[in-house]
This record gives sequence, structure tokens and C-alpha cells, in this order.
Amino acid sequence: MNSLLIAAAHIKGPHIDWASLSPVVVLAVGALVALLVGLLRGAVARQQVVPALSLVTLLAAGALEIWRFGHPATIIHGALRIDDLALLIDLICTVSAFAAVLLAWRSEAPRDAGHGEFHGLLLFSVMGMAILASSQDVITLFVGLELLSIPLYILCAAEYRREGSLESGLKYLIIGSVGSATLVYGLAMIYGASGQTGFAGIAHAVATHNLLGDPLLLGGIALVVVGFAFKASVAPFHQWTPDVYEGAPTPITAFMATATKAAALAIFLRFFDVALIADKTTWSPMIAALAAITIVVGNVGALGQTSLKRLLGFSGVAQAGYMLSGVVVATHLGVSATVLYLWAYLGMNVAAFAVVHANQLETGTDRISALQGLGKRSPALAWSLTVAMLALAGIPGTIGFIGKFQLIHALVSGNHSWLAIVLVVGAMISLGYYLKVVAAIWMSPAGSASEISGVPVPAGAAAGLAPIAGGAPEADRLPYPEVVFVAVVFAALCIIFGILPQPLFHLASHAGSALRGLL
Amino acid sequence: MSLSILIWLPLVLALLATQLPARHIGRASALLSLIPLAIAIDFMARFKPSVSGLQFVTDKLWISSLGIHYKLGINGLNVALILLTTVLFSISLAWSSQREISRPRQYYFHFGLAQSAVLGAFTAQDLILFVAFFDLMLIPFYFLVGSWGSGERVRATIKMVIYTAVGSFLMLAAAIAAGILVAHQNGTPLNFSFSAIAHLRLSYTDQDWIFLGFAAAFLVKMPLTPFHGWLADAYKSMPIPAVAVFSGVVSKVAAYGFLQVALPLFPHAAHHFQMLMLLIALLSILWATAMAFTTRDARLVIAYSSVAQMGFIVLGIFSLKATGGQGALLQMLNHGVVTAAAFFVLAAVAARAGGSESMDDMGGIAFRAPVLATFFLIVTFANLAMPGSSNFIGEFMILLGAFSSHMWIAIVATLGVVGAAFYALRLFIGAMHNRVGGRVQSFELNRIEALAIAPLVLIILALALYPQFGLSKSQASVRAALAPATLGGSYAAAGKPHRVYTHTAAAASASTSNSASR
Amino acid sequence: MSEVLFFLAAIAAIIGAVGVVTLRNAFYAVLALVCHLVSLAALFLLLRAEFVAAAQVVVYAGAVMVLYVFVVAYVGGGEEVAAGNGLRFLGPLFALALAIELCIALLGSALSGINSQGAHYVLGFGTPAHIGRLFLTDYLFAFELASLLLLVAAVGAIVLARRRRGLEDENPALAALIAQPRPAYTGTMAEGAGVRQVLQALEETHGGVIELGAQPPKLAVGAERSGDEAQEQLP
Amino acid sequence: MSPTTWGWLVLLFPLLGTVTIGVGYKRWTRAAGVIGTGAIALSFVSAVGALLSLLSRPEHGRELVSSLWNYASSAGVDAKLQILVDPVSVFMILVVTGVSTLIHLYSTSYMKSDEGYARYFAYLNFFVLSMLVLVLGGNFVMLIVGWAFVGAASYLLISFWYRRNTATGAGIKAFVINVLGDVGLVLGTFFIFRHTHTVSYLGSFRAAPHVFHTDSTDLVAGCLLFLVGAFAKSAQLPLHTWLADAMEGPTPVSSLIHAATMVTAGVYLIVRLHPLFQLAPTAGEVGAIIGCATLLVAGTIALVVTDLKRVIAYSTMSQIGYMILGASAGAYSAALFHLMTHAFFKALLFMAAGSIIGAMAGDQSLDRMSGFRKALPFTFACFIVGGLALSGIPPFSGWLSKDAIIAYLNNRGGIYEVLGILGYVGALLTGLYTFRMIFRAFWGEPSPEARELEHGHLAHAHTPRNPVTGEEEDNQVGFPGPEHVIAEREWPMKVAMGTLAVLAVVGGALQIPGVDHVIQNFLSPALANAPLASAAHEPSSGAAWAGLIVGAVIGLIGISIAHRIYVARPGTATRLQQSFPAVHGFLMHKWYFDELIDLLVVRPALTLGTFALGVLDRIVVTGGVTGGVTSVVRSGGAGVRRAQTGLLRYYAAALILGLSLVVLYFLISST
Amino acid sequence: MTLGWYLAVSAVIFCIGVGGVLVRRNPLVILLCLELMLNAGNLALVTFARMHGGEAGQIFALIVMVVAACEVTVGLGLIVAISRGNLPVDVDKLHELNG
Repeated sequence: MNSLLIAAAHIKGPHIDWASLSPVVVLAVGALVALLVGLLRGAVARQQVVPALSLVTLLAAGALEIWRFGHPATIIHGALRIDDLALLIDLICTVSAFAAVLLAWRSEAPRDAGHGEFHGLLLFSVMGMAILASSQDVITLFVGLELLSIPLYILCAAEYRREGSLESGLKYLIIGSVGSATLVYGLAMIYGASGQTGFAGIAHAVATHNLLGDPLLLGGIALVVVGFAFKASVAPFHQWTPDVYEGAPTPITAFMATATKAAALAIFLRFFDVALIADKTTWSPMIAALAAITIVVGNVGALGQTSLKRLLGFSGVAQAGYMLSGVVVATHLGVSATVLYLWAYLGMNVAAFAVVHANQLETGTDRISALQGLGKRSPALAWSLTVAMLALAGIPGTIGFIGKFQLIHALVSGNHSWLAIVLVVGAMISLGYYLKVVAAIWMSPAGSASEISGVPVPAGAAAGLAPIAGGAPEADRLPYPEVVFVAVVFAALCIIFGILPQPLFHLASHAGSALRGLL
Repeated sequence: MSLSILIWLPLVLALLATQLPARHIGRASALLSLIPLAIAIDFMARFKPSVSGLQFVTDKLWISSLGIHYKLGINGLNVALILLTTVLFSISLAWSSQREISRPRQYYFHFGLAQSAVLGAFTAQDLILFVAFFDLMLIPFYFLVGSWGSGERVRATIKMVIYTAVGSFLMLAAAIAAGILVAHQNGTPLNFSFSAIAHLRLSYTDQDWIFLGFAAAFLVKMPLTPFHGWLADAYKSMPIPAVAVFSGVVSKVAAYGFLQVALPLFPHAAHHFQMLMLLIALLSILWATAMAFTTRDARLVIAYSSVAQMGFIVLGIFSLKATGGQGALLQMLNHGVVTAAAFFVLAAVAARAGGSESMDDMGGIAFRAPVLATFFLIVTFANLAMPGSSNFIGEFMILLGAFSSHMWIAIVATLGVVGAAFYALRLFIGAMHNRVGGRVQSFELNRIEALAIAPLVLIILALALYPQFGLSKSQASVRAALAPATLGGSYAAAGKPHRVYTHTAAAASASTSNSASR
Repeated sequence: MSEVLFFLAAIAAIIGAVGVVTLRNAFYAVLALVCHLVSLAALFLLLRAEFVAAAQVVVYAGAVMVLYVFVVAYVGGGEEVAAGNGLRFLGPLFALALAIELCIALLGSALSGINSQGAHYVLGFGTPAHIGRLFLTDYLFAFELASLLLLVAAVGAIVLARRRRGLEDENPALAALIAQPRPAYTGTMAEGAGVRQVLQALEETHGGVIELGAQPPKLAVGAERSGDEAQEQLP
Repeated sequence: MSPTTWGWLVLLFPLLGTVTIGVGYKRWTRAAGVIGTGAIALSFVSAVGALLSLLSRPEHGRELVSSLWNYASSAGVDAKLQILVDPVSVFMILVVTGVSTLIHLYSTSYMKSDEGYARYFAYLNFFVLSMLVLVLGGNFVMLIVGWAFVGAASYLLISFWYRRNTATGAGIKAFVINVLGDVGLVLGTFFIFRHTHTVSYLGSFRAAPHVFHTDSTDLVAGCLLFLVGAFAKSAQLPLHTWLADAMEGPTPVSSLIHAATMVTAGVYLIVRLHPLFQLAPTAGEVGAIIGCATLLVAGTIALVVTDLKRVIAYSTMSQIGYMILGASAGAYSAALFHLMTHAFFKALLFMAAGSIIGAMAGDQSLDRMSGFRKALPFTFACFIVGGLALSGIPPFSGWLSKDAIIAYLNNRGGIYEVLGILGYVGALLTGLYTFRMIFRAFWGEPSPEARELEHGHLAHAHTPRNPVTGEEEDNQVGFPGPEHVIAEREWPMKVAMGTLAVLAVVGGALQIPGVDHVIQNFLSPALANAPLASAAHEPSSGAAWAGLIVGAVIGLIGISIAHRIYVARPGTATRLQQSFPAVHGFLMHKWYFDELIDLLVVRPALTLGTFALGVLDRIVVTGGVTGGVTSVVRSGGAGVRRAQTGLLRYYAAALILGLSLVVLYFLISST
Repeated sequence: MTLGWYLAVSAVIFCIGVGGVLVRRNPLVILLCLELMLNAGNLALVTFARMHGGEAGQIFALIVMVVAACEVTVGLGLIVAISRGNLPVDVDKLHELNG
């Protein structure tokens, strides 16, 4: 007993930079509080206070993330590195979660899962993402990844009375666990080769111990590639994506689509561009090939879809392919391009999913055909979705254009022009489905709209005029104001940052230069 | 007055107009569109034709980290096209305002957006800005076709947008690559403005593929054979005012792009691919002529004739001779006016043929509509480039340019001239003459129709009397634009330093633009 | 000695693993896994990972497996091994290919350590004290996170598997039906009657489409589509 | 006033006329005739003014250029809105405006009941304007503009009665062939411009001797292309087929455009461009040969055609063949002289034909005409005058002008002598077909219409029919007018025809070998630099008179043969037809030119078009380029979606497969 | 025994787990197979820890163990939920989401 105490006295915990850690802490505390408040009996407490609390938590976390911007620090004995890259990714996840909370406010999922649990898990997942994005050690990496994933498995299955939800949860869980196991094995091999768990240590070992061509290290890299690729839904490890996106509750899908992708891409950047940068010549072609495959498969797969969520799922696959470009080139520019695109992707996808959600709440389905007449029913939603689709397609004046621009920029500068061409080809194919969605919104089937031919239509046919489009949102009927709010705000951001992208470039370049050791 | 005002005003005015009660929007939009027109005339009047460089320059750093500039400017290449754009949009809006249009707010909004985008594309002096405006043009037309079109409009609009966007995306990649590679190869900071790229060297192989990217976008947009797959469906489906401006100015943006962007910036590639482009132009002329020969659809006759005309325009540009370039530029102006007029006339004719646009349902319309017939005739003669029309001067100079660079291509291309006479007249006769068609109820041109057609016909007549209008402003700019490409081969062979000529031209333009902007 | 132990443990572990994959009855599979885990613990011991081995036995073989057994008992474990499709053959093939690749990667390494007995043994290596110290110092963060992870898992299990209220209030007909006696071997939790089956039954009794109030419409689709299966399970 | 001011005035009046009539087509419909005629008359007066003021200048100063503004002056092209007033153009504007005035006058009666009265005069004035632009234009661009404008006016007037499919068909045919000619001019201009770097006439002419050597390739190519333009406009082989069809237009139109003025533009072109043609004798030979061939071919066709107007049309072709032959050979003044006399007598013949057609209630077939001698005495007289002039019988104008050409040819020698002799063959044919027409229409038993007319009744058809197809006219819209007119009852027609008849008789007096050389002297300043126009090449008056006598004899022989066949021994024609059915059929089919062109040009073009539309566009563009790509993408999409089975284990399998591949890649890239 | 043997065993177990995931239809058993895979990872980690003489691998293994437990818990919860919903406890019959 005594010896134990003595031993305990010898143990000196690592120094903890609480300021840098604060976003993570806030998220954890918020999650716990949400869980606890969720236990209260009052319906108001559960249905209003809990979401409000999570919003507050997310706001606080976001504020802290912004606060820490520009103060890079490696904390807790090398477990985490809170730098600008990590903070930007954290911020994406936070914003995405914020939107998800708003979307979920009056939807089925939190009621089914319990509000406290739902929001608690959501916050835990955000925390997992934050950790993953800033992890500096394979163990932290793995725990972060699981902390991200496990709540999502549960949230996907939250609408337990719906078969699709359960199915998507199970699929996500099993395939996700296969991915995790693969990742573990890969990390084990890398650990085996390098004897290190910290990224810096691995990088050092790889560079100095002549491990570059060692099958053990390379095998490990292969498995890690697959493990990450799975999370980022990179083809051919993407197949869970559409199914899970379709089956999961829409707010969760929105969150998953944006935040998970951000976290997965972040760890791609961090692990490959920090720990394995010395072996770049080996893994870069592989990731480039995966990116190309992903772009093609994602875009092609989305073509014939009838479910909007599925379509967005495939589109997300394709976008993951685009974003891998930044990993492939492994330069500051590449990193910043990926981060920039992640931001763009956040805006576009949240706007799109918000509209999908609103439409689903109203019509009960996410079929593309259910969008018909949305332009009349709710112009604000219709415009938001239109903007989101055009942005995803990369039309100028939207943030998607800026994102693709920077990716192509990075690729061309990084001597990967061919991948830029693939990216462009993918973007072309993508028009095939994005435009169909827009068409479904605005262009009712032939015959119903009055057509302009040479014949002057007799006056008086103006009875059934459409409501104002492009006007103020308050003109619309607002069944779910918070959802419409999310849709409109994010769509507006897509346009605003599409026209004035300089702040984003600025931030992204900070993220790019956060990774030292790159060109 | 800043160019920004000119290009953004249509959008702003459209937004203002949509705040009015639905029944006033059309008229308000039409009236308001006279403001940009007046501004454009003002610019035209203040334009100094003797200067080859930019005038009225607006240059702001837009995205500083990428060296993308918000740079607008007018030179001899775009000054007339800007005027044409404002004219055609005014007329299209006037035409629309007299008709009942469902969802007028969106309709006029899209028109305003389209006008802003087109004006932006014409004035943009930065690669990325140009690409952005070029793609932005697509959006309003996508909606205009898809929501207010006829027939298989959704399919048609998606087809159109995908086709054209394929080109634009390739152009985007090419544009980015151009900026980056120029910066890399010269060790200069990123800068996408035309003037910056024009006087820096770019390796020949890079020039080649970048040029092809641009060419793809432009060729699809015009369109030329074999990139015209979207044309028939889209033109068939477009509402008349939309097709008038689309065919009138949007397709010109592409041709203009060759002159303003592709040739001066990538002169070696332009020189290198001259034969290819000439052959494509020739193929388009012949192919479209053959198509226009056979189709019974009046609208497609005009559509294909416009493909043939675009073929001539490209022929002129890629003659890489000043005459050809001048002719091409004049022909853009002419064709813009004429094709828009043709579509409005077609609408009037279709209104008399029971709404049908098939030549089978027309015939004998001239009798009770002599004024319409006269207008149609004038348009037809202009369309077939009859000597005496301004179109003839355009074709004359184009062919002269082509003749002096590749004689046989010019000679074969004249087949298109003869063919045009046949199909254009066939359309006129089929619609206006011969026995009365089954569903025809002829009546004289009414005030509403005249509102659109008469001004265009007057412009056609005015240009016919004084085609110099379209030539006088552009000579210096065309020479400057073509000179590097014309020299492309010779200095490549001699291994002389790159692009001495443009360097001085750019320097000259810089000095003049400074003075002009003040 | 260690060689013998290694082979015994390794063979047992592999046999256990094979058992997990091949045994038809889920319960036996769980038992096979227990066998595997214990053998693995022995291997851990051979590798001087005392604490890991202990944890393996206590946490895994002890706690997790019990959970398994409960669920197997609840869900019912009878199952055919594989579907009659290509994966039955391709699956093992893929696995074999991967195994070969992994072995090449692991054994083809030029690292000297692979062919050694390991690093020089330091006293206290792998002992709980050492591990504990590390958890509280170098790996404190991971340790804390692991605890949160457990909390998440617990919450998740509750979210997914807990008994729900409110179903009865929403639809009296449904509630009445749930209250009916259940067929044998279908579990004891009343709401477990499940929506699909209830709907099926309701449709049979009422003969028509049922308004389910707040129920998402997707349910009805699912119910219709898998009606056959539901019928099989009803007496 | 200077000649150029007069020149602009010449252009101004028809322009004003066109615009006035066009704008006021509703308000002053009936005044259109007066306005139109008046405008052209003023134009004629201005032309006379130009003549006088030109004559008042010294000979070396008779080439005057005046420009209004830059038309297309850029990048080396120097096209101005420019006229050239010199003896050649003044000669032409005199002929054009003079004949036009008369035909306008004639038309005021002839078209008076037509619904499109105002439109008619607007077109007609526009035509005159165009023709004047053509002849006055001071550079190639203006020439081409005028050239195309007359084509357009011709098209408009041919399909004036646009409800007739035959008329619109003829119109488009004429137009397209004329555009072909325009293209010829344009390309020809290019060839010249390539070396002279100017489009102005005088600049080119001045530069030509310095930049071209004799028969240099580009020059010959350019001149041949100009000839293509000339042939298309002047209906020379093989671009002549439109002219006969052009008879669909109202008769005064045929008279003005397709006989007197426009179709002779080819001759004017060659004369105008003589400095170039002088340097390209090869091109001249080609032109001469084609002209000669045309005169013979057209003459033979005219022998068998039964449509009154078409006989005259083929005769026109034939006569223009003489002019082209002459102009190509270098007989510029003779060719222009013949151009003028031909304008007089051919316009007269057409007008007279119009009168007969009026009497026949729109029927144009010679088969049904006969015995109009008594019924239409004035018309008959005009016909006789015109016919004798055409046949080259002394002392009518055609005798002097045509034989001047042949005499020049014979004097020039070489191949031209052969062509000259063939010209005599043509003269024989001319006499024959001209009097075949006259004898058939005016001799013999009076036709029912003639008989009625003798009793004072002008025939009217119950249902107006298309004279060519017999198709019922679209009467609902009211044209062509229900009333027909004859010269005997209309003073304007009488005045116009009478004037022309007088001119056809005395016009030849302007240039009688050995007596006076008014035309030659007048033109000489413009031809001063032309060696071929020098005295050395002009036949002596003795040789000229010998030729005149031979020509007169041959013409008389032709007439007497016609008399023998159609008057003395009626039925001979039928017998001949039966004896030589192949020859007759060949001629009736107009040497199968239409069929040949149809086979060689029209059909391939249409087939190609159909092919392009139906096959190429669908297969290559829609199917191959677009369809191929989209179907690949689409099937790719279907594949991806099929792989998306929804079965979890398959996803896992895909993951594992992908994993093995990735590992494999890394293993391969190891070591 | 050299450590290579341990690694080989770990690889074999990993792949047995993989095979199990591919061929079994009962999600319960699939979860067991996942356990196999993770355990194989653990064995490798512990082996490497032995090889390098550092304890990081063991720490990692313990963490993996925790994660495995969590995954199992959630997975079992899901299976229970599926079973409650009277959906088939068979991954081959859960394929409503496809295409």
C-alpha cells in the first residue's frame, strides 16, 4: 500500500495546456450535461433545453476554436496538436453539428433516441472528430476515430422504428468495424516497423532507419490507407455511404456527410503529410489512383438515383475523391486546397440536406420527384437547393467553383495535371445529376407550364401566379423555420464566399502552412 | 462611369423590377433595360478607336492569394458586342413584356442575370473572371429553357448545359493551368489577367493543351460541328426571346473568346492548330448547310444557318489575318442582329401558322402581311449575306482573310455561301409564298411584334449602308490580337525571343489604359 | 518450453477462430471465441504482456462474452452458415489472398527484430504497474478518452435496446395488439412485437390500410414488402 | 454640275421611288405607277445630264470617281461607297434608264389590275436602282453589291406572283444561280486583290500591268471567275437554265430585266474589266467560246419551244451569246452597241408578246395562237419591227450591231474567225426562230381569241390558270389581275412600244461602218489603253460592209425558210418533228441541261443533306460522339448501382478485395 | 520462438476473421469475427511491443480492447433493436437500402 502510494507519488501527469484543449473539454462537458438534462422528466427540458444546451456548447466550442486560431501547440505529451489545420476542421465539425442540431429540432430521431442521448452522442462525435483532426499519435488517432464513429453508428439507427434506419446503423457498424480493424492492424504494422506511436517519431524513424521500401511499413500504410479511405468514403471502400446516408435520419446524414468527411480528410492530411511524408513517392500514386476511381465511381453512381439522399451520398463519394487531391500533392497548397474544399463542401451539403430534410418533413419522402413544385411551395428552400446543387457542380459564383479552382490549382502546381483533368471530367459528369435535381425543382413536366411560343396568350391567364421567388424568406410559408434558416444561411454563404473567397483562402492557407515539413 | 455599373446594372434592375406587381414587371424590365443600353451607347461614343489597348479599365485585385483580378475593360474587340448585347436584351425584353408569361418574376430575373453574365464575359479581362462569367451565362439559360421552353425542354436544357459545361470545365482547367504554368515558368507571382499572361512565355506543349481546352469550350458554345449535338433540341425548346439572345450574343462570346483570349494568349498553339480549326470551321459550314437544306423545321433552319455562320466566323479568326479577324468581328455583330431578328420573325410567322414552326404548315403568309413579308425578306437577305448587306462585308472579309491564308479552304467555304442562299430563301418562300398552308391565318404585323422586329430590321438596314461602323472601332485591336498568332510560326522557327510584338502592344495598352481609366 | 506453449496456444487460438467462423450455432461460436480469447491471453503472456493478458481474460472472456451469451439467448442463434452465393467461395479466397499478402508484408521485412525473440527484457515490462503508470502519464489522454468511449457505448446500447414508452399512447389498436400473447420464443419484451408484424396483423384483422398517425410512412412500405417473412413468424 | 453629281442623282431617284412607293404602299397605291415611272424618267434625265457634262470635259478627263463614305475600309480593304462615271458607265445608265422608263410606262397599263401594283413598282424601281449601282459602282465591292441586288430584284420579280409554285421555284433557281455568279465575282476579286491590294477599279487597272504578266495564273483564274459571274447573270452555258424559267414573271419584267438590262450585265462586266481581260487572253478565249456555244444552243432550242415568252427568252440568251463573244474577243464597242440595240428590239418584242398574251387571256402557248394579224395591228407592226431587227435585216438596228461583232471577229482571225462563222450560223437560226414565232402567232386562221378580238371583245379566262402547269391560280388572293390588256387599247403601252419600235429602226444609225462611229468615239476614252480596241483590230469599213451584206442575206434566208415551213406549207413543222424525233426531243428538253444539273448538283446536294441529317448527324454526332460518351457513363452508372446490392457482405467483400489490391500495390512497390 | 511466428499467427487470425465477415449471415457472428480481427491486431501490437521493448503497443492493445468492447456493445444493442423490430437477424435479408 505504501509502496503503491510512493509509486503514485512518483507519477507525474503530463502537462496539460487547458487553453488549447478547451474546445474538446467544452464538448465533453456539454455532452455530459446534455445527457444528464435529458434525464429530466419535463418535456420542455428534454425537447427544448437539451438542444439549446447543445447549441450553446457548440457555440462555445466554436468560439474557443476561433480563439485558439493562430496559437499552435502540441499538448498532452504529444497526443494532440492543436494547430490551424485542426482548428479549421474542428470548426467545420462544430458548424456542421450546429446545423444538425437545428435540423433535428423537431424531427423524429431525437424523440426516438431520447433528446439527451441524441445530443450527447452528437457532441461526443464532434469531440471525436476534433480529436481525430488534431491527433498526433496513432493511439489518440484510433480512439478519436472510434469516438467519432461509435456515436454515429448509434445515431444512424436512432429511428429504431424504421427499418432503413436500423439497417443503415448495422451496415455502418459492421463495415465500419471492419475498417477499424484494418486500421488497427495497419497501425500495428507501422508501429512494428517504426517502433513509435507518435507521428513525429514515426516520421523520424521512417526517414532515418531506411524503412522506405520495407514491406512491413508499406503493408501498414496500405492497411491505413484503406482504413482512412473507408471513413472518407473513398471508392472502392465507399459502398456503405449511399446506403447509410439514405437510411440514417436526415440531420444525422447531413452531419455525417460533412463533418465525418472533414475529420477523415484531416487525418489523411495529418497522417500522410506528417508521419509518412518521407514515403510520399510510394503512397502518392496509390492515393491518386484511389482519388481518380472515387471521382469516377461517385459521379457515375449518382447518375440514375431517385433518392435525393442517396444521390448526395454518391456525390459525397465523388467530392471525397476531389478532396483527396490535396493529400496526393502533399504540399502546403494541397493541404489548403483540401481544407478550403471541405469548407465549401460543408456549406453546399448542409444547405442541400437542410432542404432535403424540410422537404422530407413535408412530403414524407426524399425522392427527387417529391421536389416537384418546391419552387412554388417554398421558394426559399427551392433557391437554397438550387444554389447548393450549382455549387456542388462547381458553377462560378459559388463556393464550389472556388473549391474546385483551388484543387486544380494545387494539382497543376503539384505536377498532377492528369488528376486535375479527371476532376474536371468528374465535374462534367456530375452536372448530369445535379441539374436533374434543379430541373425537378423548377421545371414541372411538359404540358403543365404555360409555354412561350409566338402566340400571344390572352390576358387574364395570370390567375395562378407563382409566389415571389428570390424575395425575402419571410414571404414563404415556414413550417420549419429553423430548417429553412439553415438552408438559406448556408446557401447564402455558398454564394457570398463564392464571390468573395479571399477570407477562406486566407484561412485555408494558414491551415496549409500548419503542417511543417511540406513544400 | 465604371464598367461595373454597366455589367451589374441589368441584374440589379431585374431585381428591382421583380419587386413590382406581377403585371408590371415585364414593361418595367423592358423600359429599365434601356438604361444599360444608353450606358453602352455612351461607352461606344467615348471609345477611341485608334487605341489598340484597353479603355475604361476597372482593375481590382479580387482574390489576392491567387492573383485573380476583377478586371474589366473595353477594347475594339468587345465594344460593339457590348452594344449588341444591350440592344438584343432590350428588344427581347420588349418582346416578352407584351406577352403573358408565367412566373414573371423568375423569368425577368433570369433575363437580368443572363445579361449581366454576358456583359461580364465580354468585358472580363482576367482569365478566371472570364471563365466565371462564361459559365454563369449557362445558369439563366438553363432555367429559361427548362421552365419556359416548349416540348422536351427539361431534357433539352440538361443536354445543353452538360454539353456546354463540359467545354467550360475544360476551359476552367486550362485557364487555371495557364495562370499557374505561366507563373511557374517565368517565376512570377500568380496573375490571371490577360495582359499579364500575354507577355510572359509559356512552353509550347503547355500552350497546346491549354489552347485545346479553351477551344473545346468555345466550339461547343458556338457550336461548331461536331460539337453541335445539343443545338437542335435546345434551340427547339427555347422560348423565342431566349433563343434570340442566345443565338445572338451568347454564341458570340465564344467566338469573341478566341479573339480576346485564345489567340493573343496562346499564339503558338493558335498557329499550330490553325489548320485544325479551319477544317472544323469548314466542316461546320458544309455540314450545317447540308442540315439546313433538308430540315423542314423553320427554327432549325435558322439554327443551322447560325452554325454555318459561326463556322465562317471561326474561319475568319483562324485565317490569322487582320482582314479575316475584322470580318469575323463584323460578322459577329451582324449575325447577332440578324439571327435575333430571324427568330422574332419566326415567332410572328408561327403565330400565323397555327403555332407551328414546321414549314409544312406554313405558306402564303405574305399576302395579308406585306410588312412582315418585307421584314422577313430583309432578314433573309441579310442572313444569306447578300452583297449590300453588312453580312456580306463580314463574309467578304472573312473569306478574303481565309483566301490569303489558305486559298482552297476559302474556295470550298464559298459553297456555304451558295447553300445559304438556297436554304434561307427556301425558308422565306416556304413560309411567305406559295399556296396558303392549311392552318395559316395571316394577318399584318402588329404593334407588339413590330416592337421587336422593326428596330432590328432598322439596325440591319443601317449596318448595310454603313458596315464601317463595325469595322472602324476594331482595326487596331484586331491587329494586336492576331499579330502574335500570325507570327507564331515564324519566330518559332527562327528561335527568336518570345512574343516581342505583344510585349510592346501590352505596354502600349497599359499606358493608354491608365490614361483612359483616369 | 515456450515453443511448446506457443504452439499449443497458437493452435488453440486458430482453432477457436476457425470455430467462430464455421460453427452454425451462434452460441457455440461464442464459446469458440472464448476459447480463442483465452489462448490469445496465453500468447500475450508468452510475449510478456501480463496486464494485457489479464485484461483479455477478465474484460473479454469474462464480461463481453457474457453479454454475447445474453443476446444470443434473446435473439436466438440458429442460422445457416452461408448463403448460396459466390461469396461462400470467394470469401475464403479473398481472406487467403489477404493472409498471404499480410504474411509477406510481416515476414518479408528487413527488420531484424522480427526474427528475434524480442528486445532485451526489462524488469516490470508489461506489468500492471508499468502499464498503469503509462496510462496516467504518457497516454493519459487516450486513457480518458477510452473511458468516455465506454460511456458512449453504454449510452448507445441503452438507446438502441431499451424499452420504450409512448408507443401505446399513440395508437390504441397497436397497444392492444402488443398486449396479446406472443408466440413462443419471440422474446419477452412486449413492444418487441415490432411494427412490421403488428401492422401485418392489423391489416389482416381490419382489412385495409391503417392510419398510423405519427408513424413515418416508410414503415408501411417496409411492412408491405416483407409481409411474407412476418407471416412465417406468426402462428 | 459635275458628271459624278449627276451620277449620284441617277441613283437617288430610283432609291427615292422605291422608298416612297414602299412606305406609302397603302395610301397611294394607284400613284405608284406614276411615281415609279417619274422617278426613272428623272433618273434618265440625270443620266442625260451626266452624258452632257461628261462630254463637256476633255477626253482624258472622262474617268471620274466620287465616294460618299467608307463602306468597308479596314485591314487593307479599301471599299468605299463609290461611283465611277466614265463613258462606259454613262452609256450603260443611258440605256438602262431609257429603256426602264419606257417599260415603267408600259407597266402602268399592263399591271393596272394587279393586286400587287404598288409592290410591283417598288420592286421595279429597286431593280433599276440595283442595275444603276451595278453599272455606276466604282469598285469591285460596289459591283458585287449591284450584281447581287439585281439578282435579288430579279428574284422578287420572277416570283412576283408568289402563289404560283412555278414562279417561286423559278425565282429561287434564278437567285441561287446568280449567287453562284456572285461567288464567282467575289473569288475573282480575291484573286485580283491578292496582287493589287485594292478593290477599286482604277487602282486595280493601274496596278494590273505591273503585278500581272500576260496570262499569269492568278489573273486567269480571277478572270475566269469573273466570267462565271458573267455567265450566271447573262444566262450563258451552263448557268443559263434559270432564264427560261424566269419567264414566270410578269411580261414587262421579262422585257426589262431578262431582255434589256440585267442579263446584259455580263457583257458590261467584261467591258468594264477589259484591262484585266486584255492581260488574260486565255480567259477571253474561254468567254468567247462559251458565248458562241450559247448562241448556238439557245438558237436551236428557240426553234422548238412553244411558249411565246420562252422563245424570246432563248433568243435573248442567243443574242447575249453574241455580245459575250464579242466582248471577250475585244469588240467592246460593238458588243455595247449590240447591247443597246438589243435592248430596244428585245424589249419591244417582249412588250408586244405581252400584248398578245393579254389578248390570249394569259395563255402563252404558240400552239394556240394564230392569225392575230388583223386583231392586233399595232402589236403586229411592233413584232415585225422587232423581229426584223432581231434577225438582222437591213436597215434595222440589229443588222448593224450584230454584224459589227461578227466582222470584228473575222478580222481578228484565228479561233475567232471560226467563232465568227458560227455566228453566222446563229444568225440563220435567229431569222428562223424569230419568224417561226411571228408566222405562227400572226398568220394562219385566226384563233378564237383573235376572232373575238376582231369583234371587239377581249378574251377572259373563266378560271385563271398557270400558263405552265395549267394549275388553277390561287384566285382568292386576287393576282395576277383578272383583266388583261392589249397595246391597242392602252396609250402608255402604245407610247412605250412605239418609241422602242422607232429606236429599233433607227438605233443602228449611231454606228454605221464608214459613216459614223458615235459609240466608238464616245467610248474610246475608256478604252484608250485597250490594244484590242485599237484601230488595228477594228475591221475596215469594206470588210464591215461585206459582213453586213452576208449577215443580211443569211437573216433573209432564215426568214424565208420560216416562211416556207409555217406559211407556205403549213404542216412541214409537224413532219419535221416526226422525221427527227430524237433531235426534236433533244431540243425540247433544252439539251437536257436541267436534267444534267439536277443529276450533278441538286440531287447530290439534297442526298448529302438528307444523309447528313438522317444518318451522319444521328449516328456520328448524336450516336457516336454524344451517345457513345453518355452511354459509357450511363452504363458505368448502372454498373455502380448494380454493385450497390444493399448486401452488407458484398460491401465487406468489396472492401477486402480493394484492401488486397492496395496491399498488393504497396508490396510490389516495396524493396 | 521468433516473433515472426506470432506475427504469422496474428495474420492468420486476422484473415480468418475477414473470411468470417464475408461468409456469415448472422450479425452476431459477424461481430464475433470482428473481434477476431481486432484481436489479431492486438496480438500484432503486443508482439511488436515485445520486439521494440516498449509498452506503447500494449497500451494500444488495451485501448483496442476497450474499443472492441464498445463496438460489441453497440452492435449487440443494434441486433436487439433489429430483433425487436421483428426484422430478420440476417444481413442478407437486410437490403432495403440498395442501388
